[in-house]
Amino acid sequence: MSVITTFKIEYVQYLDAEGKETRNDLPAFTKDLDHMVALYKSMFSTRVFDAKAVSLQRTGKLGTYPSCLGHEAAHIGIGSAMRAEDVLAPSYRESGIQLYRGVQPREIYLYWGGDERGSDYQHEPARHDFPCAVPIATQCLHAAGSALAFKLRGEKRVAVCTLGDGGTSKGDFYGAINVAGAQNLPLVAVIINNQWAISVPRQKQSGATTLAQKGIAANLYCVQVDGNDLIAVRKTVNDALERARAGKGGSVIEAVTYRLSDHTTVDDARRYRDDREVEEAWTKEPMKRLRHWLLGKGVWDDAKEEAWKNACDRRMEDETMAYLETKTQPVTALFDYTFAQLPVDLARQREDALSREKLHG
Amino acid sequence: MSVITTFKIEYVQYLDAEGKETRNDLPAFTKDLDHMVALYKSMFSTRVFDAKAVSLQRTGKLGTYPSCLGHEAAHIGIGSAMRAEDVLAPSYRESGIQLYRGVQPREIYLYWGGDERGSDYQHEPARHDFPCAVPIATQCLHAAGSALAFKLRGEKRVAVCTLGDGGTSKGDFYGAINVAGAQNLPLVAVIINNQWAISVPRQKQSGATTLAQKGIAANLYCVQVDGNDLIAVRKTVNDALERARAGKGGSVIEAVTYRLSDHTTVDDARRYRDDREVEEAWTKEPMKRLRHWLLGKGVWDDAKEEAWKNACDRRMEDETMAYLETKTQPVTALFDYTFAQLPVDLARQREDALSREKLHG
Amino acid sequence: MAAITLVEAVAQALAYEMQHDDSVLILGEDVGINGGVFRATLGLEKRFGKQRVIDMPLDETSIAGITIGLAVQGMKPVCESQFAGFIYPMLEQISCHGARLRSRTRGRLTVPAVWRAPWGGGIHAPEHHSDANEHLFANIPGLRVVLPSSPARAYGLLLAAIRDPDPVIFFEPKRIYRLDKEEVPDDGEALPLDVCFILRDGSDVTLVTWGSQVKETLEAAHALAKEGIHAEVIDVVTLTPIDFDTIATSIAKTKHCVIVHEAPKTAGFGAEIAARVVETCLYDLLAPVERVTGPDTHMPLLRLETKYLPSVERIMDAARRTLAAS
Amino acid sequence: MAAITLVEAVAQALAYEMQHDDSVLILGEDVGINGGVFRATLGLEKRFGKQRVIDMPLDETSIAGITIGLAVQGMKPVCESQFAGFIYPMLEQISCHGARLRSRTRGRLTVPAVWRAPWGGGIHAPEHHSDANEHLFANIPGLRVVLPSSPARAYGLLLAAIRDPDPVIFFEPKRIYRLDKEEVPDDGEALPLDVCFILRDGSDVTLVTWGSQVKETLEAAHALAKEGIHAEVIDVVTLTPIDFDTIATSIAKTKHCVIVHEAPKTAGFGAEIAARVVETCLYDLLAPVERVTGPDTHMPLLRLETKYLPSVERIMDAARRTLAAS
Ligand SMILES: Cc1ncc(C[n+]2csc(CCOP(=O)(O)OP(=O)(O)O)c2C)c(N)n1
Ligand SMILES: Cc1ncc(C[n+]2csc(CCOP(=O)(O)OP(=O)(O)O)c2C)c(N)n1
Ligand SMILES: [Mg+2]
Ligand SMILES: [Mg+2]
Repeated sequence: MSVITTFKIEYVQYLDAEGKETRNDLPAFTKDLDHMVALYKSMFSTRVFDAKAVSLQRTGKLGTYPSCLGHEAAHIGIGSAMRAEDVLAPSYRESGIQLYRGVQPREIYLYWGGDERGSDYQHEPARHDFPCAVPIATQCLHAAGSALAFKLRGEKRVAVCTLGDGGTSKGDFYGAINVAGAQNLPLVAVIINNQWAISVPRQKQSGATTLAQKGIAANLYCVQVDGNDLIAVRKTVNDALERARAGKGGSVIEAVTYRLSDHTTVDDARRYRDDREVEEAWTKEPMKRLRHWLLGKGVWDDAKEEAWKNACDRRMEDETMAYLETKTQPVTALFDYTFAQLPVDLARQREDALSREKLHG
Repeated sequence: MSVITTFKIEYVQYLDAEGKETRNDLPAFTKDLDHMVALYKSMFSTRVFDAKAVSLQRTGKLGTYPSCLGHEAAHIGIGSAMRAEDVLAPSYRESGIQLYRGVQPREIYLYWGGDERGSDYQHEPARHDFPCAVPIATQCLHAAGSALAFKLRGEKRVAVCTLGDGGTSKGDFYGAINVAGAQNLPLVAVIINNQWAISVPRQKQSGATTLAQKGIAANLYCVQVDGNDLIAVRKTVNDALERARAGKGGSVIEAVTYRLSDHTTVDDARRYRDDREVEEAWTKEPMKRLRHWLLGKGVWDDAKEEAWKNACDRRMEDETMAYLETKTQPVTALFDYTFAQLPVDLARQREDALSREKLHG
Repeated sequence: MAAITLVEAVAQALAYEMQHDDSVLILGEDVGINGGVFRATLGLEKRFGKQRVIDMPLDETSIAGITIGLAVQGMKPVCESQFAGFIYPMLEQISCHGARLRSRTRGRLTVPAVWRAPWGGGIHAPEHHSDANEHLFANIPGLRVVLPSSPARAYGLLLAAIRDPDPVIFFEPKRIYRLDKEEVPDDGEALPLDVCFILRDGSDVTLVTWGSQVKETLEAAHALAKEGIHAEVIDVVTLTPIDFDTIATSIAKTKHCVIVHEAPKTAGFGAEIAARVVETCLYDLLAPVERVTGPDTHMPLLRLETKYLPSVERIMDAARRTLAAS
Repeated sequence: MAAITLVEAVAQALAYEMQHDDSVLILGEDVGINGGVFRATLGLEKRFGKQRVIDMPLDETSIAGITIGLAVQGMKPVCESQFAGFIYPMLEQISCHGARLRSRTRGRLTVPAVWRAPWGGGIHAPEHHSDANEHLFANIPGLRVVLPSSPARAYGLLLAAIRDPDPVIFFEPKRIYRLDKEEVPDDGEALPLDVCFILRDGSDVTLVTWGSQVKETLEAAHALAKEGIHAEVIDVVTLTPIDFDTIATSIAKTKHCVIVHEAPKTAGFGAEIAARVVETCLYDLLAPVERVTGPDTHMPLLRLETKYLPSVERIMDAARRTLAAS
């Protein structure tokens, strides 16, 4: 019996749950404390955005909404590591990354409020990103296809997809990393392992010790990272992006975090998971540790937090107003984006719908 | 950075290309030389069966046929390691395993000759096996589902699927091993890596150094084995079966071999692969090394080989006759196996077909 | 006996059959402790154990293929696709093996499995959750496609589907999951597959429908009656193999036919009904057949959802139009 | 100019478009050095390089999803499914994203992709290789389904499909891949999508068909002419969006209609044609519409294959029957 190949999975963390540095080689970007504050603010505004969405749903002003509470470090870590020219193919829960890339809160509200225009992102770089994908893991292949396009055209761009722990079970994820490995594509797949896929816990999804090791099947660069540690996520994704940009191929990053919320606003997680688990998870949540770290550095304080909170609240109020004032599309919108040009038969169906609308309203 | 988990892939070989033992711890079953001769004979008859199929196709008496030339050690290694009560879910190229488990040559000829009755295997244990699967890797999930049934019922049976190197790219394979890992199922997936998927070479399928390591994604027991070495395949599959039977979970075994033939009888491999590669592969083919080893043990000789060859030829002639004499099914056979009971509408279609048949023949 | 909803009737049928047949088991996403996102498997894990109600990893391809493996080994798996909009990855396994293994092996191996899926729109669900794609399965030989529209039919037909030795796609119209209640005795009595159900007798026009549109169609029939138009309402229920005789008999009487369904019009299953009408009932017909369906567009997000779905108004208009045309 | 076969016309169209549009690329299984198992991409890797003719790992789900990613990034991918019988794993990606991204993003992202697949039976291929499943795609909004039946139409329509800004499923009837040759100038002239082609004028009966059955239908029309029955033959070609006006005009003239296709009858695309006939042309019709199709069973292995496929005899019988009925 001879060993022909070996693998290892590493775990990356810089800040512990209390914001204490767990190693002394913090990445260079952490020296820029203004930037670190800006990142914290982005995490914060993501949380405010998210809470607003939940409350809109509770008051009947939004459809079902999947909260990203607890994902803030993963989101801003990914968002801030990416360059504008990169492309993002997110799943439905990754609003924070989208916001960081220029999707407007009103757009996300509009989408979950039931209007397709919410996916017609108006601002770059989000404008060239994929809309969030609901069919699990399908977005991974859109990222792989994008990565292939970049490689073929010699563009120094990277495609990033995010998916859940549940998503790692689906063939699309495996297919995407397999092609990325076979064709050396600039693809970075970030698994946001929040321990739950609706009611199914992480260990029922896979016997694998880590989800990062799934990338071994494709010979990608595989790392597990503390997904509640912004610095660790940002650094690891950054490394993966640089590898990809340099032509060194794709990565699978597992960001270990926790879904602090119900699955969506129509879910009640107490049906299937222990309150104590959630309490325990709150002690490790991502905002606190970064706040402590920034407090320690003397660049953040309660007054600043209060001011920023107010600013975020005001922003979300404005965004909410803008969303609520958006008139529903006319019935013709059912038809008008099906093809570039309306085929004859569909044009007749559109006419019918229009005249019924005039008749019955 | 801390390492949280490590993996290794081992390679198993006992006989080199010339039949020389490469290690001194040959498994116990090799002591039974009668048995070893029997296994060699099975490999031999598989090859005769296969050559006959190809020649039947060449003379217009069979449809497209995928030769298993070169797979004999893998086939008989797997077939002889399995117990009767285990279940096999093979791909289309694994006739040798099927023959070992009691499928009759006439049945396989009938199947490739275009008659569904060829999959209605008459003899146990094959009678409870799956028919060969043409849609790539789909059979892996049938094996996983069977393994789940065995586990739920507390039966000490193992489900074995075989697939090609190409098949390892398909989501069905990944899904099967993932579920097997998550649920600790008695599943043994044997990848028969013959280096080619039609015209696509192994390295275009995956960036993985070994295909065995794909099992790491599911935390299965993973081994690469010399697929031309009967002893190695038999031993490795045996170990995997015992693990599974003992409730220790599933395995991924990569048997490294070579497709010595064209992909099928309608393919011409010279279009896309180098003759030298094939010549080189012939030097490592599985029959020779086992014959040399048996010759060395003094239990085989040219006369025995000649006699066995003649016996095989006669058998295949008989089987061919039986196949060729099998009358085509009546037109009603189109309908009669669609449902357990013919629904009214379909019964009318059947009547129509029957009356047309009487009219026009 | 308390009246129960359609989704409760599904749960009741599952429980009955699991109680009476050890080989029945449930697998899917979130079917265990969570009881399914619609609670169709509520309480079953607790009652029958994790061995018989199995939460699967999130991969529809796997779930479909494993269902086939289980069925071949003599189990009677009831597999849930969480929404019909997520059933697509199951198609290769269902079409190539589930519906074909009996034929492929000349009856040696069979697949007594049921694939359940909450189906259709109308509950303001997120994107991709509202597909009505029964047509996808209706052209696959060897498969039954069943779509009940009342608690009693859901109960009786799910029992029939599980007991049937062949594979069944069992779509559940989730818009009416909790709409109406009726008393459904838990007596294990199956209802017949492969037959249409006449829900209302009438002499003037035959309204043919299935799934959640049964509701609007019955309402339309009721309202039409006030105008003196007597509509016969047929719930097709088992789309394939189809019982066209019942429809033909009705049309022989009414001479007029309107077909109602939620899926897009072109190549929806309504086309098959209309085709059979023109093949079989042409001389009975006094006016063109009408189809009231979703348009040939994607189900929109929730703000426009009701504009997409066939309405009582549209059904009534179509009925009046076909009567006026004769 | 030498006459070429249908499969050569496919290769010619691919080469033309790759030559004239840098964003066109090909991906699939064995499309590279092997030129595809039917040689539809023969010589293209050599001519345009491995960057534009890409052999993919063997996973249809991946290939379909990557095609979408490429298309969104501004490429014009032509994706091959090696056989229509292996296209099922592509369905989720095609239905949920390929056909929907334009609508999902209100036109921000589009998918100018073509999915090609050798389609149908009749070449004595192994199990699962002969599916005729065009109906699967015909009920999906936002998608074109095209099925050419001659070298010239294959060439012109494939060019049109690649240039079209929306996704197209392009099925190629492999039974007639090499059957007839015709001269097809390599002039880059596309043919129009979304229109039926009238292949033969006639006054007595309208024969509507597509794909390989065009051959038998034309032969039947020819033979019927000898009996004094003048059949009009319409090749639908683009199944969706359908050009029904051409069919309606013909039926207005002939008063009789026979629909011919290879797929199983129930919920096959012929149902849609028949449905439109009874919706639109009822008063023109003098006799029931007939469908000549495969039965509602699986395509058998090769020994019974010809018993499955619609024959010239059956088409003629149906035409005679519909005329006798009026
Ligand atoms: C193909 C598919 N199947 C099922 C669903 C229903 N569903 C929505 S979210 C979800 C769980 C996803 O879990 P995970 O991937 O861990 O992501 P998370 O929700 O935790 O972010 C399921 C099963 C879906 N959206 N798509
Ligand atoms: C789903 C599916 N896609 C495509 C094919 C066509 N096809 C048949 S064999 C083959 C290559 C398989 O290669 P591999 O898995 O290595 O098995 P081998 O033929 O070498 O035994 C392909 C692409 C198929 N049968 N099924
Ligand atoms: Mg999760
Ligand atoms: Mg191979």
